Amino acid sequence: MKNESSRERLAKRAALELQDGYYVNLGIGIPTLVANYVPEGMTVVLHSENGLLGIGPFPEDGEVDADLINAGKQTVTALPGASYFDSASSFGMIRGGHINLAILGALEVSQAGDIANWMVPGKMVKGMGGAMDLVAGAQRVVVVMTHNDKSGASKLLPECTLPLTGKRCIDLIITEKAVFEVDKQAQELVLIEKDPELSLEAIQACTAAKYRVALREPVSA
Amino acid sequence: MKNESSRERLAKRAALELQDGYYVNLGIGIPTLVANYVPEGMTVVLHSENGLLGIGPFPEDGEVDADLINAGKQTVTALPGASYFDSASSFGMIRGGHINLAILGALEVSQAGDIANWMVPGKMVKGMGGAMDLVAGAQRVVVVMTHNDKSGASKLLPECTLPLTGKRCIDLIITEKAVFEVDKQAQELVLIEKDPELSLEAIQACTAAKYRVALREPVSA
Amino acid sequence: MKKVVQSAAEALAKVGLNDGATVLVGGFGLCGIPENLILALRELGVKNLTVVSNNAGIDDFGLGLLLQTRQIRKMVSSYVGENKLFERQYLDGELEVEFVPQGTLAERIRAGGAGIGGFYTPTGYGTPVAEGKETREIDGKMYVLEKPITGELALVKAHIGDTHGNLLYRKTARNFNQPIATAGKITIAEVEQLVPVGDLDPDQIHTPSIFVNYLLKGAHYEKRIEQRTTR
Amino acid sequence: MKKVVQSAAEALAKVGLNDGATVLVGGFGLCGIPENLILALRELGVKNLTVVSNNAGIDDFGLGLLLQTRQIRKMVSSYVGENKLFERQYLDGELEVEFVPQGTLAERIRAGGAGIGGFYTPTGYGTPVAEGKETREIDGKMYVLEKPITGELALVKAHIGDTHGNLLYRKTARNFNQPIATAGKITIAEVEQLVPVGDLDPDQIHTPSIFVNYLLKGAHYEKRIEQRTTR
Repeated sequence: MKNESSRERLAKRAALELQDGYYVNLGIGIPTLVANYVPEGMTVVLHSENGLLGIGPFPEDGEVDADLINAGKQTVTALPGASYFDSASSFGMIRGGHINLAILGALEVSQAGDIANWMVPGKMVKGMGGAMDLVAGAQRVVVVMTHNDKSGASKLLPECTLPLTGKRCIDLIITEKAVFEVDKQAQELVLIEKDPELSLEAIQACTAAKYRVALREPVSA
Repeated sequence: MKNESSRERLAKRAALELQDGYYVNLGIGIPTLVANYVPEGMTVVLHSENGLLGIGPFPEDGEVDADLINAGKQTVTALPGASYFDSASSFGMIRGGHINLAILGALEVSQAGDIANWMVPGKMVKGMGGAMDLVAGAQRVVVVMTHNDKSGASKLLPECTLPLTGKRCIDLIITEKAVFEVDKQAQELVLIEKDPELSLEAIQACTAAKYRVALREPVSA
Repeated sequence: MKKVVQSAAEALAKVGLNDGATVLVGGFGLCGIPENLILALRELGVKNLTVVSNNAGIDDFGLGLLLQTRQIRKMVSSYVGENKLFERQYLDGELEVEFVPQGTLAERIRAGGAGIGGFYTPTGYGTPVAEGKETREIDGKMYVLEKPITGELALVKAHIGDTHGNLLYRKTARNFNQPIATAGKITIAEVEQLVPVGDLDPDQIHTPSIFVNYLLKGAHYEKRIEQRTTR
Repeated sequence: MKKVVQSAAEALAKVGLNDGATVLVGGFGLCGIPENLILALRELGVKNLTVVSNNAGIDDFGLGLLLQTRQIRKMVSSYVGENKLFERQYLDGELEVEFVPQGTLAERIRAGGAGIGGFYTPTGYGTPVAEGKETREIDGKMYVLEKPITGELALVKAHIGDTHGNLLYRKTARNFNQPIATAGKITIAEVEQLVPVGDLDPDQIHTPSIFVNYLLKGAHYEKRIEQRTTR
């Protein structure tokens, strides 16, 4: 276990949020890796917002099809039971609350459940793509991100400082150090799991958002 | 010609409003008969708001299919080039202005182009069906109706007295006595054709709406 | 992921529908109606339903069967056609009716399924339909604000379904079934043919499986014709 | 009814597009873009275009080709990706950009094609996207009012078309093409295969012919892949 990369551990932990029969949208980056950890015997249907339900593995070399890509524009395959549809229908699924779970990355998350992940300070804005629709529409939104930015600053904040992607929409935050639920009523986070090698004080020292502690048995990831 | 029924003459006159390549919605009753008078060599695609483009003739006895009906719930057939779609898409076509021409009946039409055709006085209301969408959405709306009601009263009025189906939406009115264009700016009708056997005075006597006379060569119907 | 059930009754039992619920029912006239699910709803006996459906069936078939048993308190429809039972209950004040223009009805249901909070349509402006509703001018044209429709339960009928819940409709039996399948908190589909997952072409699916919670092969299809018309 | 033309250039010549026009272009990244029509637009040389398209192509393919020739004044997109030319023109102030959330973009285009005057979406509430727009609470949830998008011209790419203009898309190349086909004052479709009317199953048509004014078989398809990824 200790040899696993941090990315893989995060993906494994996020995969524990999956349930049989779920329709799930996975963002670019670590969230994409979650697909590798769907438990045996569980059926999870992956949604790609460019118009596909039932994403399969990447194609073999000879299988590559320019007409079959995911939302990250990578060539993919489709599983039995898949369907293709247009972009308006695809986002109808998202906005209409039909996607059970969306897992995506973030630059900042606030203790009220706000998220910022589309405008990187000092960089040219590329656009929000489908992120704003996903955070506003999915039944449950899980953020997977590093706990701190490159300078060591907390990405869990009392208020986001970057322009928002969505307001009061995040349900769970998974970092390499801890897992927090968002208590939207109280507008605070709830620390429910932590890396056993880190003390509560160590978590506190690197977390700017307000949170209460209600540790559960750490879910094995 | 003189042996034709009034219904047939009305349908023939309405058919002169068709153009090659038109997508057309025909209402129940006389408007349905217009389909019989599409000129040779002209392609007109008939739209049925329950989800069909390309209505064909009524089926032969052995061809009847419960899954293939028109908006009047009659069994029909579909022509080569037809397509089926759902009700939301069907009314997207209508409301989005993609139907070139709608031909329908009316109880009353006002000189400003208002139409009333869904609530019959003294009768149980059955509902408006798709009529309100058609008059609001089609590029051009043509009314085909008798000039007067059973009591002899004019159905062309300064203002409709019945609850409206649509406001300022009618472009042309065809009756057995005359044809009127609607000048929506001036909010008056323009008499452009009349039954050659009727004098202008006779038309005036049975027409309550305000109109000016600008007779064109009567289009042969 | 087990969506396939053995009967319409089993599907309804899983839902646990309460009296007073709003149920969306697909079909246009008698074309494409979920015959078996309507019968099961009758068997179940739930009362005071609000039923959203373009039409109300006929006296002895389709939704007319639920009028017979007085299970419907309110209909939301565009046209109720020739249904004597309907007329009597309506005139007696037993049955409430909300008439919605057909395109507005379809769009409200689509909006409900697609998470749209409301939309502006030109349909019905200046008519009784717009009374009490917000109207506004947009780019020189008048519009009426209409709200989305959703329901505790959506019942649809498709021609073919696969075991994941992907649906294909046939000809004009598609009609309201496709938008209604998206607008139920729970959606049950009945099909004439049930095929294994993977049998359907992914390019040709009308209702993706995400919208379908339960599906069943209908025990029997009468597919009655309202206006048999021949050449 | 003659919709079939021999080339993309002939189709554009029939439209008579002016400088400053708004053009809607289908595709997602390089997937399903109307390659031949984009090339013909470049040949035509019209300037100051507003282009509505989810993405902006890459430096040397897709809409990037129209950036090279500085024919685009404004892009309406959800994500512009890695396009250096785009970045330079944007930073130089030559190119205006309106970022629209992908789902809102798709819905605005659909609304444009379906005659909806505006709609309330939860997407973007409380974010920069909602700035200057009407917001309102509907049933306890906050929404933003968004307006429809239409254009003088819509350019789409389908897999198969029949001579009446019915279209079938293939796999994820459908994407924005389907809504965009409905939202042009004039819509031109290019297809990989052109078949006689009657060859397509009416149950399986993605874009009914009513939306298509002209169509052509594309002279050549490169179908470039942006992120070739294999197992």
